Amino acid sequence: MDLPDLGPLWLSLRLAGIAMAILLVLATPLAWWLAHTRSRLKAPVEAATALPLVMPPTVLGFYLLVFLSPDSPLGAAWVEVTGSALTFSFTGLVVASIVYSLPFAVQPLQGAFEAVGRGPLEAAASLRAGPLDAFATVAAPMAARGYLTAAVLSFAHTLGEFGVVLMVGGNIPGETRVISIAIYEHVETLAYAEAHWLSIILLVFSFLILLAVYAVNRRFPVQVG
Amino acid sequence: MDLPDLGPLWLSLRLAGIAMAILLVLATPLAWWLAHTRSRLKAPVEAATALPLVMPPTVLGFYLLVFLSPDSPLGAAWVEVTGSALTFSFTGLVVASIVYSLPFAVQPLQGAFEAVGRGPLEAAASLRAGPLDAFATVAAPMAARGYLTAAVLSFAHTLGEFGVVLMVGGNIPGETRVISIAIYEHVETLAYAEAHWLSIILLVFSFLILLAVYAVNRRFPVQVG
Amino acid sequence: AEALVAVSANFAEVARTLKPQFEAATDHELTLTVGATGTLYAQVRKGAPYDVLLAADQKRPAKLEAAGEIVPGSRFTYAVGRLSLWSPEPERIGDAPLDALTADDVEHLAIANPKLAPYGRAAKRTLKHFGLWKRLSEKIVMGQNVGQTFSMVATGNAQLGLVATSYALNAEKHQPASRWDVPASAHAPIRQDAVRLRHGADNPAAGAFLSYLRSKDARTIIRRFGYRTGGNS
Amino acid sequence: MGELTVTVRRAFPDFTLAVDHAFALDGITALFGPSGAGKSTLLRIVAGHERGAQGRVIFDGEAWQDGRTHVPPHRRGVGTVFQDARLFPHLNVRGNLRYADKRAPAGSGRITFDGVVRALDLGPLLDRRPQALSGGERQRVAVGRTLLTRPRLLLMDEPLAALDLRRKADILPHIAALPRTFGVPIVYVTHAIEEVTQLADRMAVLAHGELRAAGETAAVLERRDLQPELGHFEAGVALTARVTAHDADFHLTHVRLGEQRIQMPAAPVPVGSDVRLRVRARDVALAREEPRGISIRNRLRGTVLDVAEEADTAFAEVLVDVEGQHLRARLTRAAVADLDLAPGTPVWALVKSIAFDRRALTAPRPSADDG
Amino acid sequence: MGELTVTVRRAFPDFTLAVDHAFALDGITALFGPSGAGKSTLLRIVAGHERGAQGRVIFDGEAWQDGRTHVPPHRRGVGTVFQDARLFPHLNVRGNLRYADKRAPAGSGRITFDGVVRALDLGPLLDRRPQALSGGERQRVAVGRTLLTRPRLLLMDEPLAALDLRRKADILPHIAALPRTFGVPIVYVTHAIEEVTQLADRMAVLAHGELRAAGETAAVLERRDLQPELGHFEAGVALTARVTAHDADFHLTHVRLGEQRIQMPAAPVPVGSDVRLRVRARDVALAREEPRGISIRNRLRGTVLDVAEEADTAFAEVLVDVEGQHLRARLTRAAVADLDLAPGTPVWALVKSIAFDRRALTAPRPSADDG
Ligand SMILES: Nc1ncnc2c1ncn2[C@@H]1O[C@H](COP(=O)(O)OP(=O)(O)OP(=O)(O)O)[C@@H](O)[C@H]1O
Ligand SMILES: Nc1ncnc2c1ncn2[C@@H]1O[C@H](COP(=O)(O)OP(=O)(O)OP(=O)(O)O)[C@@H](O)[C@H]1O
Ligand code: MOO
Ligand SMILES: [Mg+2]
Ligand SMILES: [Mg+2]
Repeated sequence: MDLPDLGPLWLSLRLAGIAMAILLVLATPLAWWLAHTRSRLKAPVEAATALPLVMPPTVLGFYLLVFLSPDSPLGAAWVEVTGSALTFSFTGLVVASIVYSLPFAVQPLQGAFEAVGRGPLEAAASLRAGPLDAFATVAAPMAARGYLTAAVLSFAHTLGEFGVVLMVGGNIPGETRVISIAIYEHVETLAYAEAHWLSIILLVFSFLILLAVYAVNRRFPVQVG
Repeated sequence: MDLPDLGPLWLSLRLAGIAMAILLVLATPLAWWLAHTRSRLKAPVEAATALPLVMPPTVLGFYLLVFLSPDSPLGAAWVEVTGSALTFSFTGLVVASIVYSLPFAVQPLQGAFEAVGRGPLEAAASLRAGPLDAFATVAAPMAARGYLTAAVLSFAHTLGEFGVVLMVGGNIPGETRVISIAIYEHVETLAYAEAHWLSIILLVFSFLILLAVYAVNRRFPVQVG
Repeated sequence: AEALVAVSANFAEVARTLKPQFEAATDHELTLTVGATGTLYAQVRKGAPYDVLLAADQKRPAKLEAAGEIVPGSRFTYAVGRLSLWSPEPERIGDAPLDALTADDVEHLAIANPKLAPYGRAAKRTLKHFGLWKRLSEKIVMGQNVGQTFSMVATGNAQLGLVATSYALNAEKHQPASRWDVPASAHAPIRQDAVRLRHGADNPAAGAFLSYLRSKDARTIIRRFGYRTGGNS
Repeated sequence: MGELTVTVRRAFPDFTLAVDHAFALDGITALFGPSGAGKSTLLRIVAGHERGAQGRVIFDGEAWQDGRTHVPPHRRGVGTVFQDARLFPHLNVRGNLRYADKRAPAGSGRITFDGVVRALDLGPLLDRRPQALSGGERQRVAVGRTLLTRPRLLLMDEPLAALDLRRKADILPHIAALPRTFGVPIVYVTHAIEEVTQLADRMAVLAHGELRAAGETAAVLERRDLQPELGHFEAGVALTARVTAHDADFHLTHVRLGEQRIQMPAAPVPVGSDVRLRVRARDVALAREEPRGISIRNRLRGTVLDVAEEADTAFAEVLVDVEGQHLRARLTRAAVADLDLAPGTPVWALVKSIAFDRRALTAPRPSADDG
Repeated sequence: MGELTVTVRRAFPDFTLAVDHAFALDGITALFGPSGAGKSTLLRIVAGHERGAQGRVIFDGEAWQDGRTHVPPHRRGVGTVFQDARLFPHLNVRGNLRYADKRAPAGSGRITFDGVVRALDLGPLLDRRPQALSGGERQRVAVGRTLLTRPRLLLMDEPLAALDLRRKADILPHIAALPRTFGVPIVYVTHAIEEVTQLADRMAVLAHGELRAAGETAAVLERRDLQPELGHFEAGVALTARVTAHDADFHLTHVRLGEQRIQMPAAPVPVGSDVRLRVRARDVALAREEPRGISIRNRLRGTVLDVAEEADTAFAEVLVDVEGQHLRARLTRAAVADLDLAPGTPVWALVKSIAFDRRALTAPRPSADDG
């Protein structure tokens, strides 16, 4: 048999990489706030943060389709600003991926920030580090394990998920046809050989990426406590 | 319209609850080992643990179907022992859910165990607590935040996932037709009103559960470090 | 007795309508389980306890037959699907449907995935038939099955869709829309086959339901949902 | 020099700290008090870490906290050595030191990375992770790290508790030198009275969340009403004397207290300048006649001012006027009876020269009292 | 009593601990040494926490570690008070104490929860979380927690470093009483020589990962070759004397050293029994003739054995034979010259009675030496 088309794999990796990067950036202030706030809103926000998870992906996709469509206020505003629609575009996939992987980024980070505690931040402040400085140079490195977990979970989940992606993306080759959809197609059309091939490639590839990440992490461990 | 049938909701909650409980139990020794080992196998095992995530759920479900079916060695052995097949049964769903939610349980626990470190365990040993005792009375409570994250992520993910469940379970009312499948089916068959209703019920319900969990967690906080 | 009937998603609504009729007419009961035909097929191959399969195509029932998974001779076409060009905008599809297809303000045209869904294959054929496949391929977005495809249009993300007529009719009960039924000549007929699976070989309810499907009453209902039925395609 | 005005309250469920005082931040101020007195809490308020504290903190006229304002800790220029060292676990020792060094204001003088490393003997530790340090090593790194921030005010919370005497002796002079060399005032928390006497120009005594006393170290140490807080062992006085000569042979410095002479271990103080000497009550013996042929070389003529017997103990404290200054002697009550000591009795106070600690040497300053 | 045989090596990149010694675990053994000497590491090996250590650890004939065997820490019955208190943050103080109490072997005698709470004054802290404790309070709780495990061997890693003198004085007697009351030997890490002299029956001196000396405290403290390790300040000797009488009026106890008499603050020791008295070299003065009319009441006749002048300092140490026992006096070299002291010179040694610390009182035991 022919080697399968690897375009969808690259697309998936790009999607997962971009979504992960944005997620880590977005989740950081939210997780930070959750870790340190004493507000009454904490528990509700924590609960809400986990909600994207409980929706079946396709259904979440459906609702995203509704909320991101050019007919909706949000979608219309996006069209207004950028000239193109969010749905059926790579950008739309990124947005959708961020929504459904958010809990995977927020929760481990929150746990890690809580484990770091206030002591090291007070120490940093006493060494003239402002809050942002202290965050970047003390809290974040000490929460490295949390970042690793958040990155791995959100990357892998974005790579694997396809319910949402399918719905919001519309399976356009080169734009929104990611590898999970391609494998799914093969399975559904009984092209098991191709499905196996793509699955193996995906698995091996993912394994190697993860292995590299963990191996690097092991060589530069951050032990806290 | 009629109130939707809530059977799938209860089934989902049961599934998510059972899967979560088993996952926490299974993930604990694995996460523990990963947190404390110096073996060369650590990075590969860590990477492998994340792999169920990168497979598209339906595809993962397909492979699980293959491996759990009575034709397979594993499935055959199961039939041998229990008299009934793993596939298309609630038990099968539990097994499948455990496989695909494993990373959500292992990773936060590992992070939490690493944050606890060796100090408190040495202290416990010096107070005559054996390893299991020390684990249960010191490491686990100090890793409470990790358990919370693991529980929430694996519970919510089991609640929401349907690709795997659909494949392995087959959407049989009362047995494997969980709420995510029910909603999915409503969306697919254009029964949007029912889909909305079920979604809202699921969301509200999940939100309340999570809120309760987080609120309790807030009242009995465990601060580490 | 009770039969477990696996129904491809496009036919779910019809099956739900048929179920009470059948149960009233016999003393059997049905349990419906809905899924994509490919999923249902894979499950049957792995021992799913289904008695009857109502597929969305002929290919998979035939494969099951070849694999010896069905009661020999039980395969027959229970419905022939039809395709419609559909838009939730009442004015969009007027008297010149091909002009509507090529209108500049159509950014996306939704079809089912031709590889997966018979309705998708039919949609592709139709576009080719009218010589629009190349021209429109940039605008095409694909759902994995008819349901998803329809959602894309219904939510306004795609302006037009080539969807199962059954879905269009169903939706029009709730919202205004415009529709053009694609002539049968534009694509090969979408024959949907039913089979009695080996699991249902000894289940009288399975046999009874398959017989009922061929009944005049059933065929009337099936046609009401926008399908043609056996022979009169 | 600087002044730190603190008018604060911090209430915990079982403990309230309430301090209202203007500390003259001049040299080293020891914050002394028993465990749980509120010393760490007071430091945290000054540094800006204790958000729940009410009141005002004014440093050199600059409002760090009052009603509306709360200058964030990193803008106060306060360096804190925490009671638990709080090294950054993700950086090695060098990284921890550089962390402070990089953020210090430019051109802040003679505290250099290399200088600090040398002074605290951190060289062999530079590449280690904090987790691989012993308790005392950790504390030394913490001190070095804080010095490298070149703070305007240095808060040290028992920085030497984990160190052995020798290390302490090595480090104390460096700390003692900071205020003078770099103009950095220090507030130094300790429960070791030796450290107070060796280091502090001023001291404040905290107990049960309240300030019991504050002022020049000598003045505070002389107060008998503080003995419950200060303990008997180190009670004593400080005398001011003038350097008259150095004896290179015997490594002695001669000083003059009024008309009387004292010898002490050599100290690098110019002839003619005034020094402060600390004499612990337990190192003073009294005699009715001048002893001869005895190794105790410092014999000061004086008059008993007061005799205080301590009930239910073997001891008594005798206050002696020597050339207008006061000396305290801690004796057995049996000795008091024996020698028939009473106010007005002329006595010789015998002080082993070794009792003069060279670190008690501090140039006396104008007595702008802050008590 | 017990014996702890340790033949271990633990190599870190920049540091190697190598100890080969049989410690006679009798009463309290102080493990003394400068910061970074390896004290904590040695304790960790004994407790079983240092997996990387090679060698053998035998306690009372029981192999805790050797080649194949490694008895896990929780089975050794070793209670450790860690240098950092390591309280469990998820339990309040009561929970921390109960944790130990529950796991202690049944019927292990008179250490009770309430007794420990009372002795360490933990009552007011019971409902607090460790995070809400001061540094010293934390350490007190850690001591109490470890006591409640009723260990067979108690390892204490600078347990009192964070405590003030008074607290120390409150707690020390309780610690001192443990070995006798409950038969628990203690290894007590400290860098404070006062704690050694007040507590320890035996001591071991560790420096640079090696054992420099070990044996009875008095014998080790007397060794001049250890002065670099021990410091001058606390150098001294221990004398054995017999109690002859108590003086209730003056709160004194009279003891006899050979034919000579000494007075010291009252101590609850029966007349006729032998006691050990610690005399610091810095508290001893010498005279050529017996002084009269002086408050120093303890005047011991003796003969100079040796005079050691310390180069480049003001000081000299003089060793004096008193009734066959040795006393050391730290004087200025000027005084040595003045009094013309040399081996053979008859002298009076003057010791302020206050210098006898009541905690130095320990019943002398058969001199089964472990040095
Ligand atoms: N967060 C808190 N919640 C409740 N009580 C607290 C808290 N922090 C400190 N305390 C209490 O306040 C008192 C003073 O604590 P602080 O740490 O200031 O004492 P300290 O003088 O530094 O003692 P130490 O010498 O033992 O370090 C203590 O009794 C302590 O238990
Ligand atoms: N995990 C480790 N890796 C490398 N070096 C270590 C490690 N643990 C301890 N050391 C080094 O071993 C030496 C002895 O450490 P240890 O903690 O036993 O000293 P200590 O005598 O207890 O000192 P302190 O009085 O300061 O607590 C120190 O120089 C320390 O830096
Ligand atoms: O098999 Mo379907 O009808 O395309 O979901
Ligand atoms: Mg403190
Ligand atoms: Mg140590």
